[in-house]
Amino acid sequence: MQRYLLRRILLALVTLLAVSLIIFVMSRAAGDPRHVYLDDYSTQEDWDRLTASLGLDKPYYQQYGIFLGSALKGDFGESIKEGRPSMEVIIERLPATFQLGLAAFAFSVIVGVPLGILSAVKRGTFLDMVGKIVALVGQSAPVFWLGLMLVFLFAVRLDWLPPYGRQEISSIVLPAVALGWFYAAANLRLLRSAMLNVLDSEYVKLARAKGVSNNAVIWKHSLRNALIPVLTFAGITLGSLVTGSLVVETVFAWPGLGQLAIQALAGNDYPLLQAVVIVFTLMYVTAALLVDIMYAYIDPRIRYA
Amino acid sequence: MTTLDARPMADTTNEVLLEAEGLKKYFPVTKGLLISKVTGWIKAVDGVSFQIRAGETLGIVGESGCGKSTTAKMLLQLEDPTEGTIRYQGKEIQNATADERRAYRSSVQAVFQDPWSSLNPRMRVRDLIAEPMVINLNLSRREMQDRVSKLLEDVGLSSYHANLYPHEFSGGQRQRLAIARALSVEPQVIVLDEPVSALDVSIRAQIMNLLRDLQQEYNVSYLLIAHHLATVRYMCDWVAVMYLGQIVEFGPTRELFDNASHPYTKALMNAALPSHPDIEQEEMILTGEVPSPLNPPEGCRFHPRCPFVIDQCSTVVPQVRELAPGHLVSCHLY
Amino acid sequence: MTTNTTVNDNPVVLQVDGLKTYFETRWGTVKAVDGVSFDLKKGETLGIVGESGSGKSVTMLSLMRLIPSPPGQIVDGRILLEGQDLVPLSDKEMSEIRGSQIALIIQDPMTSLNPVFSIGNQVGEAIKIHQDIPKRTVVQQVLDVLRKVNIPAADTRVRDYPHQMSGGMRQRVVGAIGISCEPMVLIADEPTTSLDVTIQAQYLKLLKELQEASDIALIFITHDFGIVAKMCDRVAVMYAGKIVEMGDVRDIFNNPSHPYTEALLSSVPKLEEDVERLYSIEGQPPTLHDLPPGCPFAPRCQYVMDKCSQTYPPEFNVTDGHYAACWRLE
Amino acid sequence: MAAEGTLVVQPAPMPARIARRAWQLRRWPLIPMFILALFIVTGVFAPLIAPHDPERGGLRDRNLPPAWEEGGSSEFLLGTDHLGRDMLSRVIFGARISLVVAAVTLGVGMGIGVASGLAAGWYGGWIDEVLMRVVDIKLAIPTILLALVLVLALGQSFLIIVAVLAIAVWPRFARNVRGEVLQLKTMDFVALAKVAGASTPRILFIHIFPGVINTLIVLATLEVGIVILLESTLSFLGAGVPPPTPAWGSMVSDGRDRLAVAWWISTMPGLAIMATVLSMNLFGDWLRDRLDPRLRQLG
Repeated sequence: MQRYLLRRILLALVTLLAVSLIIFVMSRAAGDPRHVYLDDYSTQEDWDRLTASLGLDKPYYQQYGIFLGSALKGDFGESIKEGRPSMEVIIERLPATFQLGLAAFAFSVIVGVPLGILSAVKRGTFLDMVGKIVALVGQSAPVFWLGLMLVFLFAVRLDWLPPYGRQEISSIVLPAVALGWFYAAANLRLLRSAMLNVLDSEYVKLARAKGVSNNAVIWKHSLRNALIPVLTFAGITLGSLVTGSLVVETVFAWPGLGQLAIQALAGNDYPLLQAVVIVFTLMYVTAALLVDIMYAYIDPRIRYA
Repeated sequence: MTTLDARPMADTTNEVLLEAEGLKKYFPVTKGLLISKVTGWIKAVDGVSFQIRAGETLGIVGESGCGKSTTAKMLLQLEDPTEGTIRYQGKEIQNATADERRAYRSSVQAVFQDPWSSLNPRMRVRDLIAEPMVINLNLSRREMQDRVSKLLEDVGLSSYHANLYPHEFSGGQRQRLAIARALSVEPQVIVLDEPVSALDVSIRAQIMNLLRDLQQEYNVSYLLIAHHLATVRYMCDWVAVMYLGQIVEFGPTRELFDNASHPYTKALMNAALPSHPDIEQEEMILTGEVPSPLNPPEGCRFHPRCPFVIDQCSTVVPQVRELAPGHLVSCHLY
Repeated sequence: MTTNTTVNDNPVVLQVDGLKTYFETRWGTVKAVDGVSFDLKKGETLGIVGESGSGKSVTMLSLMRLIPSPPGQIVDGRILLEGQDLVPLSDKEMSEIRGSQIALIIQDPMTSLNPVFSIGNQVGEAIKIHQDIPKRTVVQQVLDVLRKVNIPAADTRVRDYPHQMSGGMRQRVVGAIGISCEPMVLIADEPTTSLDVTIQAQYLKLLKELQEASDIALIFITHDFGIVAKMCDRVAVMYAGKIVEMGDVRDIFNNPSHPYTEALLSSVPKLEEDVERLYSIEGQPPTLHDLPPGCPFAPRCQYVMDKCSQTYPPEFNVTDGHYAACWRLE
Repeated sequence: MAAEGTLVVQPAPMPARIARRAWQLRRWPLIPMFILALFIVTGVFAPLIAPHDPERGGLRDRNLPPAWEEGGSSEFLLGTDHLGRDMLSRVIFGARISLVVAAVTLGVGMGIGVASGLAAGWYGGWIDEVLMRVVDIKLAIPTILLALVLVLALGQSFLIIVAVLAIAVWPRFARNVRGEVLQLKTMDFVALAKVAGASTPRILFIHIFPGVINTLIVLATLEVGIVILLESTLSFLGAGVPPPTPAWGSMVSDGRDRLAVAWWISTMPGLAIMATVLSMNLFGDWLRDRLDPRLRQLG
């Protein structure tokens, strides 16, 4: 167990390091950062000062070292547009993104998990059909379009919910559903097939032979086993939850990190963009690590490995 | 070398085809987070010597984990021995030339236990059977087809089966296909790794009889790996009993079954199921399970489970005794 | 070997009468079990022998009422456990009987235990369901039953998970689950096929001891006549969904009266003596959809007569309690 | 017997096999296949089919509703957008972009994925370790963000889009092929091929690769859907194939602020995306069940 976790943590660090390297290379490949700060009216003196302060006169590996060093301290330089440290801007935006992520996650679990189980248990019935439709729509409809359609229906036509922004509590409903639907669909499909496999297993047969009731077979013996592949999936696709938040926050003008990233991109605000990418990666890596720990909790074969 | 050397000194005049001497296979046990390091060795096979002679069948019996399948894999060059030599017609194969190696490849073939996994489901029977010939022999299409037809008939199928795919056959029929494939390059030795244990009872006799008939017809030698003693008795001329990577008893089949001497062999025989309810079996049930080959017991490896254990068993490796011509046993009791 | 004179006088605990279990598949109706009848006395061991597809495992699942439905269904027959018919019972009523009065030991020790629960949890489950006793007593009973199946250091191993145990140990745990509520009938479905010989011998001895200790009626499902010879009092031989021969073990071994039984017995190599040549049954076991009329063994039978391929033979008595379904006995 | 308890599957007699074939025919997913065919045909023959020029419109015809709505005209079946361009023609031409991007991306991504998956699975060791780490790292960076950054850094062009999307899809191919190879590697027929003296290339191409093809086909159909979704997301965010080429995603974006007045501008191209991806998924599911139900958890 300890070795398993240690290995996971090490791998997470390797991932972060690699991502930082990629960001560094890309930021250099994107063009001379001095052009971003200086305009045609700046003097040679300005150039030299900036060159020195950005460390551009040093060899690349040293530049990377400096970049990494300040990144570790949370220092990604000043946002060009906002004129203050990028980290500060990000921290302001974090709560909104967390809120949306959690709400979407909750939606995906509340819809996906029970429907997944029921579609497996009541295979071929009306419930299974409903599950199938939810899954197919979630997998096939583009998130941004789904968002717009929700707005059209519930904000424009019915006027039940606000179409965008983050003023009222009810503002979160539409973006959370738009973002969560895809994961609800994925959870549902995976859980359904995993449940079908488990229900077909020898140990479920033996449990029934012991006289375990149908409900206990489903909720106790099967679900825990069926969650293992679902968790594996969660581990490898958390990245796309972040991706989704980029799009959803744009559609709903939700003032979170995703929207910030798009703004940074549009405004060529490199220091800010770097910081956002690193924070996203950090979020992903942490979430994946949490999933790994959950994994060990659910599956004793890992806990005692 | 104190391990039992199962190479018959006795009365056979048949030519020695394949010989293993002091074969060992150790698998590393690794530990480490990102970069692994070796912390121990699993001694799967630990000093095994035997011979396979022309037209004869040698059986290796033992329970799972005794190293019998690893031994077979080394003969088939699927695993490299950690130590020891394999000689084919007197020549060491480890440092043979490419040509000699190729000759060895086509002289030693194999049939495995699971007829569902040993035939590539995406190849037609014709191509499956011909594959060893395509690789090793230089035959025309026509010759190849004729041989496939003959092989199919030899194993009790018909030439029209050549166009089908493996999934269209039952387990027994698939095992026949596997045998036909092994025979296609007219090998001298076929390694049979549990060839009937995955089959239905009524099919087993078919396959065993077929193997015996083909041995006559093709004058091929068999190395039979099995856990079922009665099968070994029916099929083999010589039998070696393995325990924890070593041969503990060896002899001509009849002699060995009638006068089983090593306590482990005796225990195996007593544990085997009787063929009639009136057969009284000695009550000799081993306690415990096979110890890990990672740290095999000192002295005689069987001593922790042996009902006849004496003091020296736990410290001294037993000497090998010849009880009858060709009947060798490695035990302190003799 | 058991002497069956004592068993003979025991009361019947299980009576199966004309059991038919069919499966609806896309190829048509598969008559996996097609009219099986037998009875079982207290303390008796009955062997049900057959090859894959003979219907022996489906018989076992039918007795437990564990047939996956759809596609399977018990279409006819009665299963009387101490006089109570199990076939019409509801799922809920049946789950009270399963595990407490009729229990099961299944084949593969590697897949038959739930990987995410501890051994103690899994053994205690049946006890908790069927007996209304305090938690402390459950723990005590779990330990008792684990000791009964000879698990060394039971008090520490209860906390282990299945993957931490060897195949032999797991199979003992499965056995412990089977006997945990002292059932009247225990069905063992090939419980030793995946075990090594020496471990198999340990396990068979254990089963025998457990049975004798509490007079359980045992049904042994197997493909191996060796197990029958070692363990059983009576034996039923199944072929293509039907019992083709049934009788006392010695009668069957000494005087096999159905050609299939005879062929099976003479196709097995013997450990005790040299066999010149094994009898080999040609052909394959039949597939169960569109079976031909008449005796399903006819195409492989060495004594086949015209009649065989037309009408299925009735049961002919050979001796008292020994019958076979073959026209040769007419 | 391993299959004890299940019914033995033996070669079915001829009539039964024919019956089975017929049974399978009846279960062909006709509607999804029709939609896919429509998608491909319109993509290829867009200029012949489209009733109007997709990039030109008249100011007089702005925001016309679809034909069945009040005020709609039969000239513009699906209505017109804010610049008076025919929605139907634009949707038809949009299929073209999606089709080309999906095909090229998939080709490239699959090629890289298969090659690396084969190498990782077969050779194992450090090749495997490195490859799987690269896959992990790729997963840690949000695809869309990576794509946006790349597009920004390297400029908006068809080639860049394809490259970015190929980067997004190859890991899944690599991972699945690797898994499959690991399993195939342990099969006895591979060992027997070695015993027969087969060379490594022979084993890889004759014994291993054909075993992976089913997985690849199924995975490809599922990935096409994902590529189309990604491409449309990029163009929705304004980083797709550069305008005025009509791409479905950017068309949805065009209608964003006009939902109240002209809902069809966003709805129609979105429906096209959904219908295409949905059909791909249904078709993929069907293929998987037909080729190998074992692959159910593919992803």
